[in-house]
Amino acid sequence: MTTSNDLLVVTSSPHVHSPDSVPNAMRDVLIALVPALLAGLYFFRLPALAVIAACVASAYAAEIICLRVMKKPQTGEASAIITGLLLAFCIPPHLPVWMAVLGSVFSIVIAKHLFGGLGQNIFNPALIGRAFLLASFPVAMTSWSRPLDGVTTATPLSIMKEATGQALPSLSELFLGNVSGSIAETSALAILLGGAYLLYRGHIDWRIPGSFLGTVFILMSIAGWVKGAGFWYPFFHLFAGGLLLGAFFMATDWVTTPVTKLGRIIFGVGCGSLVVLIRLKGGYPEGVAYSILLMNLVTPLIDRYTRARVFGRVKSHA
Amino acid sequence: MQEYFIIIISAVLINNIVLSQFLGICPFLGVSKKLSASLGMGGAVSFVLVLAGALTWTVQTYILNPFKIGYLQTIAFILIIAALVQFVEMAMRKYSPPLYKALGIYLPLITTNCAVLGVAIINIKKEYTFGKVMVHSLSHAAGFTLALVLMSGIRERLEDADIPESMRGTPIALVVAALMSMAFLGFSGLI
Amino acid sequence: MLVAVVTLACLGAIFGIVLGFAAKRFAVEVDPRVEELIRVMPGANCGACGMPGCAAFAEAITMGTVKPSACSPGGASLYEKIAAIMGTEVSAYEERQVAQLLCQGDNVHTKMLYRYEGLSDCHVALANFKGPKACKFGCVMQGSCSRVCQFGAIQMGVNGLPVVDYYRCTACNKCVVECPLQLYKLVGVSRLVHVRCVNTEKGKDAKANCATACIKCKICEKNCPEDAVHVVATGDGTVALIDYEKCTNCGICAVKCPTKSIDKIMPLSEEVILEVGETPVPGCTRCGVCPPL
Amino acid sequence: MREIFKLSLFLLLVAGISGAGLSYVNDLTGPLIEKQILQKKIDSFKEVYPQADKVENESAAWLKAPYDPSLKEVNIAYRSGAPVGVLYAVETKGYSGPISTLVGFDIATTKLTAIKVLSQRETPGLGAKAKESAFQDRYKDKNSAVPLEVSKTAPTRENQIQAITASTITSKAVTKGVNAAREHFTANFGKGKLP
Amino acid sequence: MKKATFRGGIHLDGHKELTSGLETVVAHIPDRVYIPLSQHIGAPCVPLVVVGDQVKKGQKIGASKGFVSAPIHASVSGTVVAIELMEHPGGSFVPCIIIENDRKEEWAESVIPHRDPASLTPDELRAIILEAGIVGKGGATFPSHVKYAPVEGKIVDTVILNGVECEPYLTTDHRLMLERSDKIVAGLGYIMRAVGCERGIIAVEENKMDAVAVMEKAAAEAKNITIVVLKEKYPQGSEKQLIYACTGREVPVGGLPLAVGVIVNNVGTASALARAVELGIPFIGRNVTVSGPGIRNPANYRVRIGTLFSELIKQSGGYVGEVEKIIAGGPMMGKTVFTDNLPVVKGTSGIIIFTKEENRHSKEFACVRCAKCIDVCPAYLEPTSLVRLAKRKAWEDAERMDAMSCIECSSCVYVCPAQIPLIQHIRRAKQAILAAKARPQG
Amino acid sequence: MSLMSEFSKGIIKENPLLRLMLGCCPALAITTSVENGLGMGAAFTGVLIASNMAISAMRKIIPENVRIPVYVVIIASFVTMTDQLMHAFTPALYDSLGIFIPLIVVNCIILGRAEAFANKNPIIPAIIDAVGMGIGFTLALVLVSSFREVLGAGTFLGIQVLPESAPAILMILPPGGFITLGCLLGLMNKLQKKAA
Ligand SMILES: Cc1cc2nc3c(=O)[nH]c(=O)nc-3n(C[C@H](O)[C@H](O)[C@H](O)COP(=O)(O)O)c2cc1C
Ligand SMILES: Cc1cc2nc3c(=O)[nH]c(=O)nc-3n(C[C@H](O)[C@H](O)[C@H](O)COP(=O)(O)O)c2cc1C
Ligand SMILES: Cc1cc2nc3c(=O)[nH]c(=O)nc-3n(C[C@H](O)[C@H](O)[C@H](O)COP(=O)(O)O)c2cc1C
Ligand SMILES: Cc1cc2nc3c(=O)[nH]c(=O)nc-3n(C[C@H](O)[C@H](O)[C@H](O)CO)c2cc1C
Ligand code: SF4
Ligand code: SF4
Ligand code: SF4
Ligand code: SF4
Ligand code: FES
Repeated sequence: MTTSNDLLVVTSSPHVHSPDSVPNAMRDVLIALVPALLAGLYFFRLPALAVIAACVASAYAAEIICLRVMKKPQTGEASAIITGLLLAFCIPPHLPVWMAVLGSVFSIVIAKHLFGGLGQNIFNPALIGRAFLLASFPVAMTSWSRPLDGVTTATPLSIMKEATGQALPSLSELFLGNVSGSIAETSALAILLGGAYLLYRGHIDWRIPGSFLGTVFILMSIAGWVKGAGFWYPFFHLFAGGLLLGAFFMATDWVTTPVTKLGRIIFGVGCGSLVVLIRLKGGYPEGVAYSILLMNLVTPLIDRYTRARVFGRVKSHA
Repeated sequence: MQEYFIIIISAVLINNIVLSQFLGICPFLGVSKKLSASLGMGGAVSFVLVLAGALTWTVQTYILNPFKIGYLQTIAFILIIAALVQFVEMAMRKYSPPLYKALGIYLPLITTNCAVLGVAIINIKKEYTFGKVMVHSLSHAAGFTLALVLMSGIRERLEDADIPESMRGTPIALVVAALMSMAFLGFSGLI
Repeated sequence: MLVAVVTLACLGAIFGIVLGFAAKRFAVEVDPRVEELIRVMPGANCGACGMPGCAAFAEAITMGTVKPSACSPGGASLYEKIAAIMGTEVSAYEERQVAQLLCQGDNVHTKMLYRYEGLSDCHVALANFKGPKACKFGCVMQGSCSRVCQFGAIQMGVNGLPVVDYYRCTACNKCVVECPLQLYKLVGVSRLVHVRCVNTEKGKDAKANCATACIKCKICEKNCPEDAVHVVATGDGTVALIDYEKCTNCGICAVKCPTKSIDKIMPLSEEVILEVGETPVPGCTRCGVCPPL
Repeated sequence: MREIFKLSLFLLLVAGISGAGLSYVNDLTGPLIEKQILQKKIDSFKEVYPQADKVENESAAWLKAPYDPSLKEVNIAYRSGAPVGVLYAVETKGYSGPISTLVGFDIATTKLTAIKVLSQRETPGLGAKAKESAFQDRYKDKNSAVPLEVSKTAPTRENQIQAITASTITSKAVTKGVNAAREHFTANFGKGKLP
Repeated sequence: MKKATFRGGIHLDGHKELTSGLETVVAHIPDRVYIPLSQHIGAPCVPLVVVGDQVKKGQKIGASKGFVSAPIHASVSGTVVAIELMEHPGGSFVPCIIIENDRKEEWAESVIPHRDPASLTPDELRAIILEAGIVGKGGATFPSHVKYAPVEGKIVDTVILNGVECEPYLTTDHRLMLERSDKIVAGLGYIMRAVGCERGIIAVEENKMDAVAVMEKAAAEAKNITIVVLKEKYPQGSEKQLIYACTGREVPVGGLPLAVGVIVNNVGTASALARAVELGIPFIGRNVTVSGPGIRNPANYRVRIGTLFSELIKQSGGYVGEVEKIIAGGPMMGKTVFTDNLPVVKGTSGIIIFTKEENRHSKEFACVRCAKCIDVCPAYLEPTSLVRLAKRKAWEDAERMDAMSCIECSSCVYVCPAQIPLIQHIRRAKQAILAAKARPQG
Repeated sequence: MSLMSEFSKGIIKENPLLRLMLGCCPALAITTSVENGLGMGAAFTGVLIASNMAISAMRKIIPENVRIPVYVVIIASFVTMTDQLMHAFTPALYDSLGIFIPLIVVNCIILGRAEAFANKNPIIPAIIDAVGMGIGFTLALVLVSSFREVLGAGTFLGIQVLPESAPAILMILPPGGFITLGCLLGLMNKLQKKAA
């Protein structure tokens, strides 16, 4: 035998594996986030760069330290970077850097590693970070600035909600991202590009963004009709705020969303309904983060009650 | 009608009895390990909460208030609740053994549960009418059950999670509760 | 003042009557000893006693359907406590037992057929040509026993074999049941000499596969001053076996055994023999919540 | 049965004794408590309408259906027997619960004298700032004829109230209550309409 | 036309081009054959010969009284030199009859062609199939006569021949369909006769259109036999999935294809069966693919049962690279063996050699709940949930979640980005569930 | 057991909140400021001492079957008295503790001490036990509330200790309560394991 005096290997089948792996998938998500990153940097310049760098660096550092302290092997995948990046994407560009760092560390330590690390957390870490920051520093977290020149102004959604009389941005401005808001939520175009890449790579299931956005669209169409607002109204809600970012990158996080197909549709519809509820009736102009967190909460129950019928468990035989 | 609606939304979602009023934490932490137990506890608490709401309101309105002995509220209520729980347990065992089997073991835990007394006191504080007392008690019961059921779903999933040794059990449950109540902040400002 | 007194008195009376009825009409006979017993149980709810948990065990004791010694984690000190509660004499002293591993074929002494890269589970490993070792009787070294021991008494050693920590072992029998090769035996802690091989093949075959296998040479048998060790027929062949009743721990057989498949261990410190592994499950506060709920 | 009777009797006894004890303590503290509540009320009235020497709750007379449900009380402030001011207790829904506010008007000038937030459950550090005089003072001396508005930036018009930073909801709630009181005031006590 | 298939499953890189274009070659007949006494599911055989006996080719040398069992036959003529324990590609040690080849190639007297195969009754057909030791060649090695035995109250209306061959690297069935289409069609006819049904289907995946053409030609005469072309997807060859793809019927949990009136056989089984019925020749040889990156000249061989793997490897030019794995069967379902010193048995469809290169994997992570395993599971299970239960030894819960329905296709492991060996945990659970069942109640 | 250990066990080893997980509701609800924590602790300790004393004094005459209702009545009486006294003399504190004063009635610790200790021991040890438990509970409340007040409001007992913009308001909101208690318990577990 030519096997260099080594013993042969005996394992269980299969002996081939798809090239898919956790590090590869995380890398793909990072790639998908690049357009949004570029758009964010273009519109919000240096302050955005500082916040992004701070979030990503502190998230990654927190991850490494957590693993070390808990005496677990370093995993060498990029999920913490995704968390940091996504957190940075959904906070205001002018947030003081120390707050961003705090949020990032909270995400990784409390929302992820206290639960056992990658794959075991219940809540979306990035969104927990955002919710933490919003509840902790509401003043700083609700001070927005205009793209490019950084003048303080309201976001399209708060203009809408509070009817302050300011002019609403046009749909095309919303689509391209030339409006105030979180670092990378403003450009619908960039996010759609990234989302399309993730769908193409098979990392996310169309069911979640589909049912999420579909629900918002339908409910907002009805609301717009009731208000007599015209056909732009649902589109305004689709492109304004963090809806697209949330639907493509956060409601699709594997770890914190249902695993069954029906469950994913329920999840998306739930998120969509909650967003509409909060945007129209709630205390906040925007509700994407909370809606996803609330649905994260229900995910274990959704999974439990939406199990697929096993092949061969046909009704007559059940 | 709208008033009732507001009471319901407020009690279930916004001022959830466990997540934002901090009542009934003990059973929330103690009986949320299994979904089935949560449902049982939720059922038992709902039952007692509504009955106690009705009784305490009656006693307050027709005895304590007319005789101007409002200061006996605490002691009167706790006696009513304790007797009620005992009575319910007894009646249940006699007339519906299956129900007793399902809820019975949770009943004794309820006497020393702040939720029941707390809601009874809030009912009076808010000067609700009888109808509102019923709706209010029922909504809080629903809020309690909701929180408990969500929690147990999560805890069942956490059962095999690789949680740091010293955080297992109650500590992580508290952290989950923290994040839950953070998510519930999203409901604030509703109505 | 009067109103207050009367109201409260009425409430008190009503409560009393309700309670009285409850106590009378629906009285359930609860043996107070059960609760006391539960309090002294180790609280591991390990099931070693064959009951669904400590509470069930306590109840069974009051009904006399089990012997206190069935609870191995509790050990001697528990028997005393039980005896005190039940008002009986501590019956004959029962020695604490520990699990002994019956294989020494680690990855240095035993020939390997292949590199096993499948799941670390002894049952699964056995499905592939009965495990990676050439010896088909010995430990497959995937550590199922170590994972099943609630008390952390089994760790996987450097040479691949599990190592039992006699101080922690509570003789709960879990490993005995778990090991697919039946390589554990519960033996009194005072027993120091053990045959650590269950290979029943002919001496030549056994030796070809493992340097520390029992080769049926009967040297132990010939040298034992107490007639306590014999090569006996088991399964398809024979293997040496110690009669612990007769063995005096002299260890001559261990010295003489050419393959050192008989092993004499150091005695455990005196208090450990008597004082039983009292630590229940790590982190268990004996709150009593887990078994019924 | 005898047993039950005995037990009940014991409980009755204990409960009776404790009832006695309680009512004793109540007799002791009751007046103190009442005095305190009264004092608090008087203090609030003083803050909102300092010139009064007597304040009467005349809600029954003034709150005739239909009226804005935010209005809870109408108190008339007297000075040397003549009505000089109106003090409204209003309650509106804030960010995390009801906010009750006392709003004072001067009959002579028809101006808002002052407001005082009596109770609220808003977020400490945010909405809870409504209790601080920095915010309450923004309402001082406003004209009762024009509806008040909340603005997020420094006010540019006379009828604008600058919101507490990041607490628009609270600010709006307070203002809503003030406006309810203001409407009632202009309708009933406006120029020339003396009680 | 939209081609039929089943729900779930995965797309694999087939690597079939290595051998699919190569004519099947006859393997060297070895000097010694090693014939295991157990080559089928069911009771093992007891030897009918002793050391020193002379045997002829096709002579029955082992048999069992068990109903689910199949006899074994000498694949060469010669002398029985030993009967001893040997490694078996199934992952166990089995007694083997070792025959020294005298190279006379003498047929046994029992091998006589049947004069008029068309007139045989179902009972006679089953008797012939039993005698010839025909077992399924699709992998399960289930004795075929048992499959055809009538069952009270069950009517078979369709026989499906499985020409799917969805495992990567393997091309024996593909080549067989190209080279022996007439035998396959004839075999299908006998099976339909044996079970008394009117509809025959030969299922082929769309990646073997050349075979489809050949088969269609061969079956042109037979009106009640159709060739069904299926989408290419693993594990379409699994019978429950195949039945679903071809007929839309779902075999109930725990049930046999018979429950929905279908019988499935491998195409190779049909050809072997035809040979047995027409010529009286028992199951003494089969086609084997030798392939993989670790072999110099991949090829398809016609092999005598009992030939050692090492002989075929030698004929293929030996190993290349640092060989780490020898797989008996395909890389998705096949078992690794630890030596090449073991015989080809009735169930050996391929020998795949992998080197260090193919045995590299990324690190194992905790489950990231990507649900890819759930999406691909052709049995609609939740592999990740089953694993959670198995890790906790919650066997009853696992059973309630239908762990027993897992067909062990490994699709879930293939796609799992966290590299969790799901199937091994599930197998452990199945083992434990079966063990619990076997234990007497109480 | 000596009186000293009777006293000290409640502070660390059997700390009602941090080791026995009793009385979580008030510990979460009123710990937004150290002042509240102290106030609640004091009220609680007062009730505990009084009820332990009363029950210990009456332990010989309370019939076995109605002992729990009797305890409840006794405890409820003391709670009501405390409630009224606080209303009369510390109105601000009374307002901020809200319904959690009457809820002391259902605090399992008090009933637990009555059952486990007071009805078996003479008055002096019963008082000592109550003082120890009360101080233990108060300390725990102060610990939790210190974290929350400093991090959430930037003050300690009302004195500004962090810059104006720094405090994370979350900490004095409900989630902050849960998270502080959760992490504190985790820490206690860790320390205990180290010690063992
Ligand atoms: C934890 C938390 C507490 C809040 N508390 C209040 C509050 O007490 N009063 C209020 O008006 N808004 C409160 N808010 C709401 C936000 O500050 C909200 O964005 C704001 O009211 C509307 O934004 P703006 O004031 O900048 O227009 C709170 C938000 C959070 C996250
Ligand atoms: C995952 C899986 C894949 C299979 N793939 C094939 C295959 O590609 N070809 C085949 O003939 N049988 C395959 N089988 C076996 C079939 O299920 C079935 O047992 C066989 O076709 C029956 O025919 P036989 O009895 O003639 O072997 C597969 C089984 C499983 C579980
Ligand atoms: C009499 C007889 C002799 C055979 N000799 C050989 C042989 O020498 N070499 C070989 O590879 N296969 C041999 N076979 C096996 C068949 O050729 C082989 O099984 C068939 O071509 C492949 O199709 P099957 O799977 O239907 O059997 C022989 C079969 C029979 C019946
Ligand atoms: C498709 C996809 C989406 C993800 N979305 C998020 C996210 O929204 N927030 C986040 O913190 N991590 C996200 N991650 C990274 C990772 O899954 C997450 O941190 C886990 O929750 C950590 O256990 C995502 C990963 C993938 C593959
Ligand atoms: S002793 Fe048994 S269970 Fe333990 S590792 Fe060895 S074979 Fe496995
Ligand atoms: S499993 Fe039980 S018997 Fe085995 S070593 Fe552990 S404690 Fe001892
Ligand atoms: S669970 Fe079983 S049937 Fe499903 S994909 Fe995995 S191996 Fe295949
Ligand atoms: S494929 Fe792997 S990582 Fe994904 S859900 Fe299944 S087990 Fe988990
Ligand atoms: S302290 Fe509230 S339920 Fe126990």
